Order: sequence, then C-alpha cells, then structure tokens
Amino acid sequence: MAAKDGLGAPISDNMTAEDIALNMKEISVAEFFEKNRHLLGYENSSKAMLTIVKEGVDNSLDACEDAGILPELKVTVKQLGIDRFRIIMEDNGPGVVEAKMALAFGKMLFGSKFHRLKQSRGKQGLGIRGAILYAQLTTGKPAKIRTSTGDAKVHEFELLIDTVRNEPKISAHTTAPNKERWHGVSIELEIEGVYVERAQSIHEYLKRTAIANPYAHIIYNGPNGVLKYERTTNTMPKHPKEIKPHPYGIELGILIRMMATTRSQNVRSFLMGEFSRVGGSSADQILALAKLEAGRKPASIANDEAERLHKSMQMVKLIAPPTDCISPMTETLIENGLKKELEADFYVAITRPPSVYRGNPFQVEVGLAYGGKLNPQGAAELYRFANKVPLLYHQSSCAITKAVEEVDWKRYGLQQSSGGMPVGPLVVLVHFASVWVPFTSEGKEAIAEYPEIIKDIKLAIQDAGRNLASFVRSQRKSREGQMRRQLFERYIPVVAESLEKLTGKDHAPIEMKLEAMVKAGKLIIVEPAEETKTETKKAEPAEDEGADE
Amino acid sequence: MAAKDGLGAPISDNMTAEDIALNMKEISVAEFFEKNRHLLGYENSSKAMLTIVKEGVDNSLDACEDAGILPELKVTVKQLGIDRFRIIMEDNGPGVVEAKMALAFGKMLFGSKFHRLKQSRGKQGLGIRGAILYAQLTTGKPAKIRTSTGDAKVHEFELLIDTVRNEPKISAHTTAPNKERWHGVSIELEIEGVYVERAQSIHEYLKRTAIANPYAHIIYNGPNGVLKYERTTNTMPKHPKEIKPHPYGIELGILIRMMATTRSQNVRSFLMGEFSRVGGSSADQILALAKLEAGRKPASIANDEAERLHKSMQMVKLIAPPTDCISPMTETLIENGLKKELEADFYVAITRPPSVYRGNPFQVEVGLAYGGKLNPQGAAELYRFANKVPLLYHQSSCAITKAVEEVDWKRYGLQQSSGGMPVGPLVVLVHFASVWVPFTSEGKEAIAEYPEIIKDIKLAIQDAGRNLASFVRSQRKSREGQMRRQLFERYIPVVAESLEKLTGKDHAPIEMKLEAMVKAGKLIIVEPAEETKTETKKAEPAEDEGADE
Amino acid sequence: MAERNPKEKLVKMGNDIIKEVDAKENPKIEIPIRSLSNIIYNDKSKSLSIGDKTSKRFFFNVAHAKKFMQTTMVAAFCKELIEGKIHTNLRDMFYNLKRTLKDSEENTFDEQSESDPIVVDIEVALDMLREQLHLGADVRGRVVGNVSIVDRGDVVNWGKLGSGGWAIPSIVEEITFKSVDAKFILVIEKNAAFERLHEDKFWQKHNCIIITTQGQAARGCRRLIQRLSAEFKLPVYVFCDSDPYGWYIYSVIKFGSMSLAHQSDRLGTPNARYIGLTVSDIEEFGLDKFTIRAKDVDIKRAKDMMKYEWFQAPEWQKELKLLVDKKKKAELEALSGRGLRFMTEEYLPKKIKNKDFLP
Amino acid sequence: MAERNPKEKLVKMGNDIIKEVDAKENPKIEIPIRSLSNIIYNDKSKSLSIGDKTSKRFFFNVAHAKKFMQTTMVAAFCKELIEGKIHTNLRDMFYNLKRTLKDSEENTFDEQSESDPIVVDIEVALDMLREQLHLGADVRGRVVGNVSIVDRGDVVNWGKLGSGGWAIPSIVEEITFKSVDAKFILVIEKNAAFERLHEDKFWQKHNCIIITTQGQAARGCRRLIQRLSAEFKLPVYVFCDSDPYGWYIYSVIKFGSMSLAHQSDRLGTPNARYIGLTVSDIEEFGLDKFTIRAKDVDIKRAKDMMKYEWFQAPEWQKELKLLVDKKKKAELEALSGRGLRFMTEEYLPKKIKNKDFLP
Repeated sequence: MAAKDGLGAPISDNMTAEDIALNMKEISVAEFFEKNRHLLGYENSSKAMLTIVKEGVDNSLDACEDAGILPELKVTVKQLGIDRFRIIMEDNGPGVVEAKMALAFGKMLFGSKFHRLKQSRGKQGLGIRGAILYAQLTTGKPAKIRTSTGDAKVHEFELLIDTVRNEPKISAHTTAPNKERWHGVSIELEIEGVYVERAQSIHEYLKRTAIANPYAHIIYNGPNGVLKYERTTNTMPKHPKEIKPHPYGIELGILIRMMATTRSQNVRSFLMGEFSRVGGSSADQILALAKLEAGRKPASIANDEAERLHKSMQMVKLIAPPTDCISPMTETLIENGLKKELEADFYVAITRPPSVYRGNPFQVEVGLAYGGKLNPQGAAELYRFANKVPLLYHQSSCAITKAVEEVDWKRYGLQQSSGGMPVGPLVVLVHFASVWVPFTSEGKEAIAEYPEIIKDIKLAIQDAGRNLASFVRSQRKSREGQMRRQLFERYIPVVAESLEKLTGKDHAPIEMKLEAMVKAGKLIIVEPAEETKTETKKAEPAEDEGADE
Repeated sequence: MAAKDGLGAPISDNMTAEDIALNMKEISVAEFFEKNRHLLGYENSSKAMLTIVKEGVDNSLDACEDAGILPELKVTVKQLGIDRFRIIMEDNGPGVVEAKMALAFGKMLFGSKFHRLKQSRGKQGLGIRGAILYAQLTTGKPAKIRTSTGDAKVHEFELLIDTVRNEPKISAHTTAPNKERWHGVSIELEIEGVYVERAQSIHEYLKRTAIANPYAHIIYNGPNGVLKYERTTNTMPKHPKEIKPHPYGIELGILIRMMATTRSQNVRSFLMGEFSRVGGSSADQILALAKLEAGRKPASIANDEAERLHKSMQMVKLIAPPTDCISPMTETLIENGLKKELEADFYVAITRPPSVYRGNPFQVEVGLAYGGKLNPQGAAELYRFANKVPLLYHQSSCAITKAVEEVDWKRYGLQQSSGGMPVGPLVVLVHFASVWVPFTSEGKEAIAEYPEIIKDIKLAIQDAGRNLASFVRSQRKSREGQMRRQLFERYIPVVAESLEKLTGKDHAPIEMKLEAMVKAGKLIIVEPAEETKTETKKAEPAEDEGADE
Repeated sequence: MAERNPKEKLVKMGNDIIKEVDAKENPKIEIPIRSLSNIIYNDKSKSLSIGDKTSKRFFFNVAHAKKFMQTTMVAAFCKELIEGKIHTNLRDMFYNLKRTLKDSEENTFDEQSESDPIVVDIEVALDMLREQLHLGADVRGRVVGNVSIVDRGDVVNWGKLGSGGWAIPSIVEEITFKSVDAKFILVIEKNAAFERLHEDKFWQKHNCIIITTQGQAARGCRRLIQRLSAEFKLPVYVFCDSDPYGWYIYSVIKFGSMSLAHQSDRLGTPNARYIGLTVSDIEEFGLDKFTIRAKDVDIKRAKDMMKYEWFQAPEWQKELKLLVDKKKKAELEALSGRGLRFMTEEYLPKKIKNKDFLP
Repeated sequence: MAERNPKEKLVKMGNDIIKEVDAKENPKIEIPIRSLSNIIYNDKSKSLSIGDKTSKRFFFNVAHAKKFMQTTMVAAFCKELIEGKIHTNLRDMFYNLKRTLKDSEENTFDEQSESDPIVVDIEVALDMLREQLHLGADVRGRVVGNVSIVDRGDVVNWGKLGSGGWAIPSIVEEITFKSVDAKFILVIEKNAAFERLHEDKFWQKHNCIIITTQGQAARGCRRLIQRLSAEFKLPVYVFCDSDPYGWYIYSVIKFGSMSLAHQSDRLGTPNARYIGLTVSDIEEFGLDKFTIRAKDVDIKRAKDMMKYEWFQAPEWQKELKLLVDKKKKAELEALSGRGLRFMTEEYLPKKIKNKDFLP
C-alpha cells in the first residue's frame, strides 16, 4: 500500500513501508569489508602489499609473544608478473590447533584478543582475513596455509572466505609428518600488487619493526635480494597481563550492561570483583556517594541509579590501573634501537607511567636521537608506533603528530615554524601502548586525537625534550666559552700593539697581563652592558649621523 | 602443551596454541562499533550531536524519496543540562512496518539498501543504530520511537541494542489510534553532547542539505531558536532505479562468487542476465575472447577460466552503465540552490555524464558561484556532497578536495598557490552521486581517492571552469576596453595642447580628430609593440643611465 | 675650548688603560652618551650641548671587546697622523686599519660604517675636533658671492669663478677673509636651486652670498657659515624643502647636531633664520599641484621633532602639525611649477622683503 | 654635426604628428634604438656610435600612449625654453611638467625617472644635445692644475683655488682656455684620492691636471676632458677602482656611453689610457690584504663586459678573467693600506714612468 501525502503524489515505482520491509536483510561483516576494503588498508595496489606483510608480521609477533617464543620470521615476496606477486609469511609461533584452523583464518570478527584487556598488536580478528579476502578478490586464488603446534603433524590446506556467510571454505586439506617438531604458521597468498621500496614500503616497515622489537629475527627475501634484521637482545619483553576495566572513564552504557550480565550477588562485590583497583573501602565510598545499598542486586539497579553510580565511580580517588597489562618497549631498548639504526650524538628515551583514557590503560614512550649524521636541514623525522607496530600512513591526522607539533620545541633549543614539526637533526620516536588503541580506521594507520592521549604524549616529549635541551645547551655553552676565550685572545695583540703606539710602552708585558686575565676568566662580562645599549644608532635620527661624516 | 623453542624458554604464563584456541570467539558487529565508535563519527561530544542529526535526516530523506513523498522534516535539539541534550527527529516518510520495527533500529548491518545498486544516502545499515548506541552508551537511556505507515495505528516503543548479540531489545511498546492517518518516523534520543553553532555545526549541515535537496522542507528548533529551510521546488528528483552490475571494473573474486551462486543455466545467459549492458553479441564476443563455450555451466568454470573471462569482460567494448540508478541534483537545481544561498555575480552548474569505477556507476556534478558579495580574499569555499549529503569533516583527505586542488585554476582567471585551493570570491560545490560511495570511514566524511573519481571531478570542474573563465574574461575585457578609452581620452587634451605649443596650430581641431579616432577604435593597438620591448631599461647596464643624468 | 694638545690627550688615554691592566682591573674607555637623553638644549644660546652621562666600554665584555680594540686602533692611528703631520679622511683610515686578525677569518673592521662612529667616540671622549685628529670630513657644498679669501696662499674671489663657484673644502679653519661684500647669506639645500639663483644672478642683484649645502651640511660648510656669520655679523637665511628632512638640515645649521653637540659653538649658527619652504607656503604661493604625499616615515619623523626642545617655537609646532595633518611635502623644485623664475623673482624677494622667517 | 636650428627640428616633429592625425593614421614618433644590439663600435676611431634601427612610439597603443604624451610635453617645454632663452635642469623640468590629469588621479609624470629618459629620446630622435635643448646635466667633478680659463667673463686659475679646486659646471661649451701648462691629465674616480694627491701637491710635482669625476663622469666633466685632450693634445690617464664599475667609468670616458652613443665624438676621449687599478696590481703592489671579495653581481657584470666589442683588447680580457677567477676587487683606498703616501710617491710615479697602461 502506497503512503499518501498531501503534497507529493506517489508515482508508480514508489515504495511503501511494506515494499521496503521486504528488502531488508542482514549483511555479513565479511561482505561489508569486501565492499569497503579501503577501510582495511587496501585502497591501492602498492599499499595493499605493505598491509598484507604488516598483518602477517603483527600476527606472528603476537603469537610468539603470547607463547614466550623468541620470534623468527621470514617474509618472501616474489614477482610473478607485471602486477602479480606471491607473498609468503612464516613464523615459529605456537601454531593453530586443528579445530580452529578454519575459523582463525576464514571468519572475520573472530578471535581471541577482542575482549581481553591486554596489549597486543592485532585485536579485532580482521587483519589476516582481510589479506586473504584481498587475494581472493584480485586473483581468485585461495590462501595456502601450513601450520603445526609442534606435534606429530603438519597441516597444509587451502582456504577461501565465503563472504556472504562470513564463513571459511577449506579445500585440499592434507597432513604431513612433523619430524622436526616444527611449530608455527606459514601463509602463502597470490595477489595483484605494485611493489615499491621507498618511503611507505615493506623495507621501511620492517626496519622500524626491528627497532621496536629488537628480540625478533626477521629475514626479508624481496624481489631485489635478501635483507636480515638481526636480533639485538635475547630477552623477551615483560609479558602483558590481562586486567579488569578501571572505573575511570568507563562508559555508562557499558556499566549498565555489565550489571545486567554479572554473576556477582550484590553491587559491592560487583564493584570489587569486576573492576581493577576497587577494594572494600573504595567500593563503600562509591556506594555511599551514589546513595546505593551495598546489598542491592546489580540487575535490580534502575537506570537513574546506574547513572548516580557511574558518576560516583568517577569521583572517588582510586589508584591508577595496574601496569602489567601493558608491555612497553622500555627506555633501554628504545635507546638501543635508535643507536643501532641512527648515527646521532645524543639519545634519550622516556617511558611514562601508565595512564587511562575511557577506562583503557595506556602508556606512552618517547625516544629522541639528535645531532651526528642526522640531516640538519628540514623537519625532524617521526617514527610512530602503536603497540610496537610502526605506523606509516596518515601521519598528518594522527594524535602522535598533533602532540609533536603542539610541543614548543624552541624551549629545547630547536627551531620550529608555528604549529609545525621541529626542524633540525632530530628523530622523534613515539610509542603508544594500550590494551585498546583507538585507531582512526580499521587499517590501523593513525591514532584518534583523544585529549588524554595527546596530553600524555606531550608530557613524555617534554620530559625527553628537557634532557635534550640540557645536552644542546651544554654543547652550545662549551662551544661558546671556547669561542669567547678565542675572541679575547685574537684581540689582545692588536690592543697591546695599539697601546704601544699610543704610549710608547712595550707591548709585550701588556699582552702577557691581558692573557693572564683571560685565563683567570673572572673579569669577563657576558651580558651586554649599558654601553652597548646606549650606543645603538637606532636611538638617533638617521640623518644626524650623515651630518658629521 | 607449551610449545618449546630452541632460544626462548617458555615461562609460566605463556600460552600454547590450545590456550589461545580456548579464548577464541565471535565478536558481534555491534560490540565492534561500540568500542570503535569514532569510526562512526562519535569521537567527540560536539561532533556526536552533528552525526546524530545527520544520520536521522539522511534516513528520513531516503525514506521519503523511496516513497515519493515530499519531505517534511523537523529536528529539535533541547538542552537538558550542561552537557546533556534531547534530540528529536521527525519525518513524514512511509514509516516502518510493525514486523521490522525492532530490527530496523536495533540491529547493525541490517537493512534494505546494502545490496541494491541504486543511489541512496544511507547504505550499510549502521547510521541510526550508531546514534542509538551512542545514546545508550552515554546516558543509558533507550531511544523513544514513534512510527506509523499511515494505517490505523501509531506505534510507540522504547528500544535498546543488545550489543553482545547485535539484537534489539524493545520495552514499553504501545499503540495509539491514528486518526490523522499520520505516517512517518519520529526518534527521540537523550545524549551527552556539546552544542556549537559555528563551522562544522548542525546549522551548516542543514543549510547545505537544503541546497542539495531543495524539495525538502526542514524546520530546525534548536537551543537558540527556530530556523526554517523552505522548499524551493515541489518536484521530486528523478527516482533512481536499481541496476545490475556493469562488467567494467567488477572484481575477479566477485565474478567467481556470482558464478557459484547464479541460477543461470549457462555462461552466456549468466552474462546477459546478471550484468548491465551485456546483450547477446557482447556476450558472444566476451566468450570468444575468453575461449569459453557459451553452453558451459557457470558453476563449472574453473579459476583460471574465470580469470580469462574476467579479462575478456574488461576488453570488450560496452556502453556505459544505465544512468537511471543515479539521481543527480541536476544543473538547474544546483544553480537555484546556490542562488538562494549566495549573492554572487555568476553561477554555473555542470552535470557530467555517468561514469564507472570498479563496476559502480557514479556521476559528478559541480557548481560554481563567483563574484558579488563572496569574500574576495582567502581560499574559495568548498561544499562537498555525496549522494546529496553534505560532508563537513575530513576535507583535507577527500577525493573532492584533491581534485579541486589538482585543477589549474589560473587558467580560469583565478589565483592559486601551488597545489592549493583557488583563491578569490568563489564557492565550489561538488556532488558525487553513486550507487556505492567509497567513504574513507563509516563516519562517511570523506571520499576515498580513487583515480577514476578524481579524474571525473576534475573534468567537471574544468568544464564549469571554462564557463567561469569566459565570464571572468568578458568582465575583465569590458572593464579593460572602457579603461582603455578613458586612458586615451585623458591624454588627448595634453597631447593637443603640447602640439599647439610646438607648432602654433590650434589645439581644438587636433583634439577633435583624435577623439573621433578613439571612438572609431580601429587604430588601437593592445599588445605591447616593439617599441616597449626595446625601451626597457634593464637591457642597458644600470650605470650607463647614471652617466648621462 | 679644547684647542690644546690633542696628542697629549691621546697618550693619556693609552696610559689610563695600561694603569688598569697593571691593577688587574677590567680595562675601560669612558665615553659621553650622545643620545637624546643626554643632549641639553640651551634656549638662550640657541645651541645643543652634551650632558655628563657617560657609558663605559670594557675590554673584557663580550659585547664590547671588539669596539674596545677598534677604539685603541683609531686612537693610535690618529696619534701617528698628528706626529707625521699627515691629513687623511675616514675612508683612508678605514683601509689603513682594516686587516685580518691572526689565525682567524675575522677582520679588524669589515665596513667603514664600523670605523666612522669610533672617530666620533674619540672626539667626544677627548673633547676634540675631528680636524685636530687630522681627519678630514666629507667635502660637500659650493659658494658664490662678492668675497675674496686667502687659502694656502692663493687669493680666491668667489664672485669670479664662473658657473662653478668655489667648492668648500672639509677644513676651513685656515682660510682668511680678505674682503666680504654682502648683506646676508642665503643657504640653499639643493644644488639645482643654487644653480637657478646663480644663473639668474640673484647674488648680484641682492648683494648676498649664496651657499648650497648639497643635502645635509658637511662640517666644512657649517663652519664656513658660522665663521662668515660671526665674523661679519651677517644674517643667515636657510632655504630647504618643506619636509622633516629639510627642516632638520636647517636645525643642524642653526643649533648643531646631536652627535656633535659638544662642538655646537664652533659649528652652530644660532642667529640663522628659516626662509622656506613651509607647509603654509603651499597655500600662500599656490603650490598645491606640485606637492608630494608625505610618507609614514615623514609623519613619524615630524611627530618626533615636535618633541625636540629646539623645535618648541610655536611657529615650528604649527608647521610640524600642518605637515602631520595635511600629509603634504614640497621640494624647492615645486616653485618652478609656478614658472622657472618664480623663485628668483617672486618667492625669495617677497619673503626677504616681508621678513617672513621662522625662528 | 647637428648644431643648427634645434627649434626648427622640434617644430617639425610636431608638424609631422599633426599630418598623421589629419591623415587619420596612428600618430607616431620614431626613435633610434639605444640597446646593445644597435650600438656600433668603431675600432679605428675607438668610439661607439648608434646604428639605424629605430622603434616607433604610437599614440594609439595602450603600452605607448602615456610615453607618447610625455614626449610631446617635453618637446613643447624645450621649445619654450629655447624661445625664452632660459636654461634649467632635469629636476626643474619634471616639476614643471608634473600635474594631475583632468578628472583622474593620474599624473602626467610620477617620478623624475620617467621624464629623464624622454629627454634622451628626444636628443637621439632629433640628433641634438641636451644643452641645445637648454637642459643642464648633473654637476659633478672638480679640477686642479696650472690652467687659466675665461668663464662668463671671469678669469679663473685652477691652480689658485685653494684646497677646493674648480667645480666643473654642467655646460663647459662656453669656457675658453687662456693658458694650459700641463704634460698630461690624470682623471681620478674618487674624491678622496683626488684630495690626497692635491694635499701632496702631485699636480705641481708632475706638472699635470688632476680631475676627479666623483663616481660616474657627468657630461660636463667628460666634455672638459675631451676638450682639454683634443685642444691641447694632452694624454689622459684614468685612475679607477679595480672592479667592473670602475672600468666601466673608464670606458665611458674613452668610448662614450651606450645611451649617448650619438654624441661620442663630443664626449668620448679615444686616446685615454687606463693607469690603474687592475687585478694584476694587487699582486704586484702587495695589496692582497686590502682587497674586497667580489659579489655575484660583479662577476656577472665582468662576464658581460668580456663580450663588449670595446673590451676585446687582450689586456682587458686578461683583467676581466682574473677578476672572475680570483673574485677580488680593490678600491683606490686599498693603496693607503701600504701607507698614506704610497699612492702619491710610489704607485702613480712608477706606473707613469713605466708607461704601464691598459688600452
């Protein structure tokens, strides 16, 4: 039945509410990303190649870290045709068990990391599936996967994703004996792509990955030869622990949902049991503030009561969330990474204490390298990392960039045009680690500009900047002190000679005495004194000077 | 069982492949967007308010257009507290039938528009659900929805989204008699927000919406009073038709999937039946090129055969896709919209013929307004539209902006710094209409930079630019011609007087004759002749002049 | 004043420095300040003089060291000039003292603009004249009139030098006046106006001496005006552009300049009067068509001058204010807009007849 | 050449324009081109002359109209000067002709730099001298020597003018030489060097005339050199800075200037020789410490000059190349780095004795 309207007469192909209802159906998330693949970093063929390698390497490093294995990664890129490539990515991680093999690679928004509050590179169960989707879209070829958990069998299978249903389709699954007890995953994809080696390239991505993950050994076998990124430490990073959410910044809607589904018998135990840093007395404080009885069943809390509870949670003083859910790079490793990569005069690294945005703990680290062989002209180079993953795209719309630009670098002895990057022989490394990184897109290329995040990055940079400033200042000071002595020493012979001409007294003793005074250094005035001030010509009308020439 | 590694000894909390497998589970898409709400345009409280209004208005306009109803929209924003607002959005659209009411507002990635190849504002079944999700996250309050299809009953209900399951939860569903046979939808949300009226604001969004949709009547009842956007035409736009995909640009993976699921009996009928613009002879040509027999069952086509077929489809000459799937604003309405909004001297609008990117038909329109009361200093203003929806954010990373900046505006008589926006009293309106707009994020704020799209936008601008140029040129020319005559008229008395002094002959007849010559205009030379060239001082050594002063 | 023994003064300056070195003190040179804050205007004598504020130039001060060195160099150079009885000029001195310091890229002086002010420093510090240091100043200015002088033994008649006139040297101390037949002196800023008056035989008709300063008056020129005016009781009329620069030229001839305030009694001519041009003349003589728009810098300068003690006469305050308000300047050449002989035959005769002068 | 009836020529120019107006043609003035491409160097007479390429200035051409108007104004003004027997100078002419056009904001002339070249245009177009148009040129230059002249009836002895010397007027056509006692003429670019030589009595010791051009030689100065040299067969030695500007001053004295190429026979002195400074002198006379670094513009200028026909002598090519290579300039004052009397007592005597001149 067509809806009637006072003004517009419905015409033949107009739809009624019923027509529209008939067309409604659910869309699979795989279909959604198939159509929107630029959201995952596949907007063009050269970026697609980098994105695939990035997703593979991120997954491998996460898996190795979870299992406490020192990572050995091998990435192979082989050119098959003008715009056709084979990419193989292999790791020595724990592998995937047979029961989950299909889902782990063939179903989007499926994974182990989404819900846990614990730092990891991947999170949403999209990355490697996106790569497989891209391969099947551009070449129609299935992914070839090998994996073993180190048991007797190595599984080999081919996989496509059924996008309509967001389900894996496995073909040609075989097993082979595993004498070496190999464990890990190897993924082979055939894709359409364009290969570049400059700027935003696989090279640059792996170089920066090596800086952030110095315990990984990475071999890159590219179209133009082999590159090896050696391990510089055998110590694995501190293992991040899973935590409960912190009351600060948790959203009201989430709180209401938690209360609806919790197994806790009363609000007090709910608060203590499901949040970090809430002990008995904090819980009591919160409940008192919210005017709620401790014994109330969480599910019975009405919406306006939940609102009061939510406000109270933000008001009570609590210690910061536990830091062990985050695995920073650490100051030592940042410095070592920069030293390995860059020939500079000065290095400094700062790891900030963890902080919280919207209930999510995060930690910021900053490294600076200055002077030496770094390019003294032009803007400083910025290395952005999120959970140890280098970010190569969308620099201009990233919270890290914004923070770097907002810092007043002139205080630290560097030049800077207003609101821009600092200028000078400087590399700025910023690492943002969090249980949940707020990327601006699923392609994970830039961090959203939350004020709390920008503020913390700025604090870290300022801290590092102060170290840098004292280096720059002391370097300048010693240079100036020396220059000053040299200046007087240059003038003394002329002054002594002039005085000899004026008075007829021998210049030699005058010269000696003046030189002794320079060495003693006591008399030397550095600040411009009155003389200079009153002598500036500008104070006089310009013509006046002309009158007496 | 923990995986062993030659180098790294596994430590206590390391996970095995089995441990990881145990943690794996599916994530609902609602949960995904709850955590990633910045992807939907909710990264801060002021933008959130605009996003909500935008999603509501887009939905209403789509529904009215589908039903052929002249839109009457009412948007109310009421301030409840410092950072708390109530937003009510009401339309006179066809309404939602009872059976789908819950899903239409409470389930993400559910809708009627995702699969159809037909232009619409919303597409992915996310928009209004995102707004509801934001309300429940920030205030815990359900959405209050009223709707009727114009039958005897008006439905009123409250709705929350169960994000874990991506399902609607309805509470308090009541019905009331519908004596006025009202049809439409009204949505009321309570949210946390920050209200602004400058720049990227609800005001600006509605103003531009009115330009692009002159047949809509919009009343805005904001915290600071009522604004009305009147209808300037009662003619609804041409109704876009749903079409089949065009062979150009379709992706291999999609082709393979289509062949696997088609009901067609053979490849030939498959090609003719499931694609636009493929008739019998085109199908034969494609199959001949691909060396495939016409009678083959689509499902039996192997991957390498599909690849050949895919290539052949790109090579055969086909007419462009049908244009009736797209509903352009039209040149007349663009001009009217600009005239209504801006006081300029010159208006031009260009609607390009439809084109295709990756198999998706699209159409570009450009409007220019120039001169008059537009600001003569500073960069031109850019109004971006996608499917008649104004885009206010992310201007710098949008294909439209890129295209505008790549155009050489100097050719059209405007100033432009290299690679920037043109400078001058100019407004540039660009409308990108397509069955599928490749937004850079779900927030739908910028169009991805596909080369085909940028190229077409540039062609449209250049076309409009040529019109502008001839206006600018003729304006300049008539100004110049007048100035030239005035110039000679100024000089003539002096020349005549000088000639009288020189020769003793009366100046009056000389003056008259010269003036007659100016009026005849024939003798006037405009291009600088040789004289000027050889007289430039720069050709001489500077000192030489000094020698003879 | 200050006429005796310049050499002794220079030697004493050197000895004072050496005494400080011996006492392990920071060696210094004390120099009177020459900025507006230390200039005293004596309304009675109509002249500027320098106050007693001084500044100290220390060797062991990063900001002073180089100037200190340069000051000793210039002092030593002047002592040698005096001993050798050689005269030279500022440019020669600069070249003589410019050299590269040992083991460096640095020069003792880079530009003449560095050495010139050092000479003024020494003049002021030791209360001496540049000429006593055997340094010549700029040569600028020409003179014509019924005057005979003796210079280096030659008798020169300024009225018999054809169209050129007598070029005024930098030092006029040693010329003697044999005969002076004139009723007044007309000092003209611009050479072109001077030539016009010369060609029109203005100085013969009006029995006067005409002098062109050719811009800002050089020391020789100022001293010549002062000597003629003082020794022969001749009134002096100054004829400049109607703009702050022209008026400043007049004020320097009359009161002395700020940077040579200590020599006002030798270089200033307090009885000088200003004959024109003025802003009021523009209307009175119909020159509006031939004016030039005053620039911002002119306005600023005029406002500054309104504050100078020696421009406080109400007549001058009026003209300065008129310029600020009307924003119009007029050059001497503006008069020829009214006809080539307007200046000779109308403007100047009328002004002189009516004694229409500014103080 | 071109000495008869300047007034007639101006009237004819006006009548030609009127004829074109009557014929409804675009009125025009034809002017010989003065750029390098139309300058002819005569190696035999050592002078520059102007070729026969001309350009046409049309009234009805947007780019020419204003200049056309200005040309008729200047021509009419000159005719009136000649009729009224009045002399004036370029600045006066500018003020006389400057006015605001009716019903507009536009002036006939805004700057003197607009009217000056128009005068040269008319000189060249009508093959006349500025002086014949009753326009005086710039006054610059002084002279000392054992010469007596008669100027406007006065007898002036250049050797008896004290320290000032005789200021050279803009027009020297009408002076007559009573007695000239000199063996050569030394022309000096800078005033300071002139004063040094004067104080050191160089002209008496060496029995010569010394002239300073005070920078680029003015017409009066050039004509005086030419007359002295031609009428008394005196060799002329030119003494300039060692830089392209100094050398160009020399070339203008010798060959004439490009923009007045049509008057080379009156203003050029082909037998002039260059005495110094040269880049070679720097080494030969130990002046290295006193040199100045050549700027880019100097280098460019030197490279341009290497291409001028009248600098093709191998000696000049060598010096130009040395300058380009060594990038060193030396001013006359550099000589006083070797001692204040080095120039008078060593450099010049040695050069003259060895006849160490450049052509």
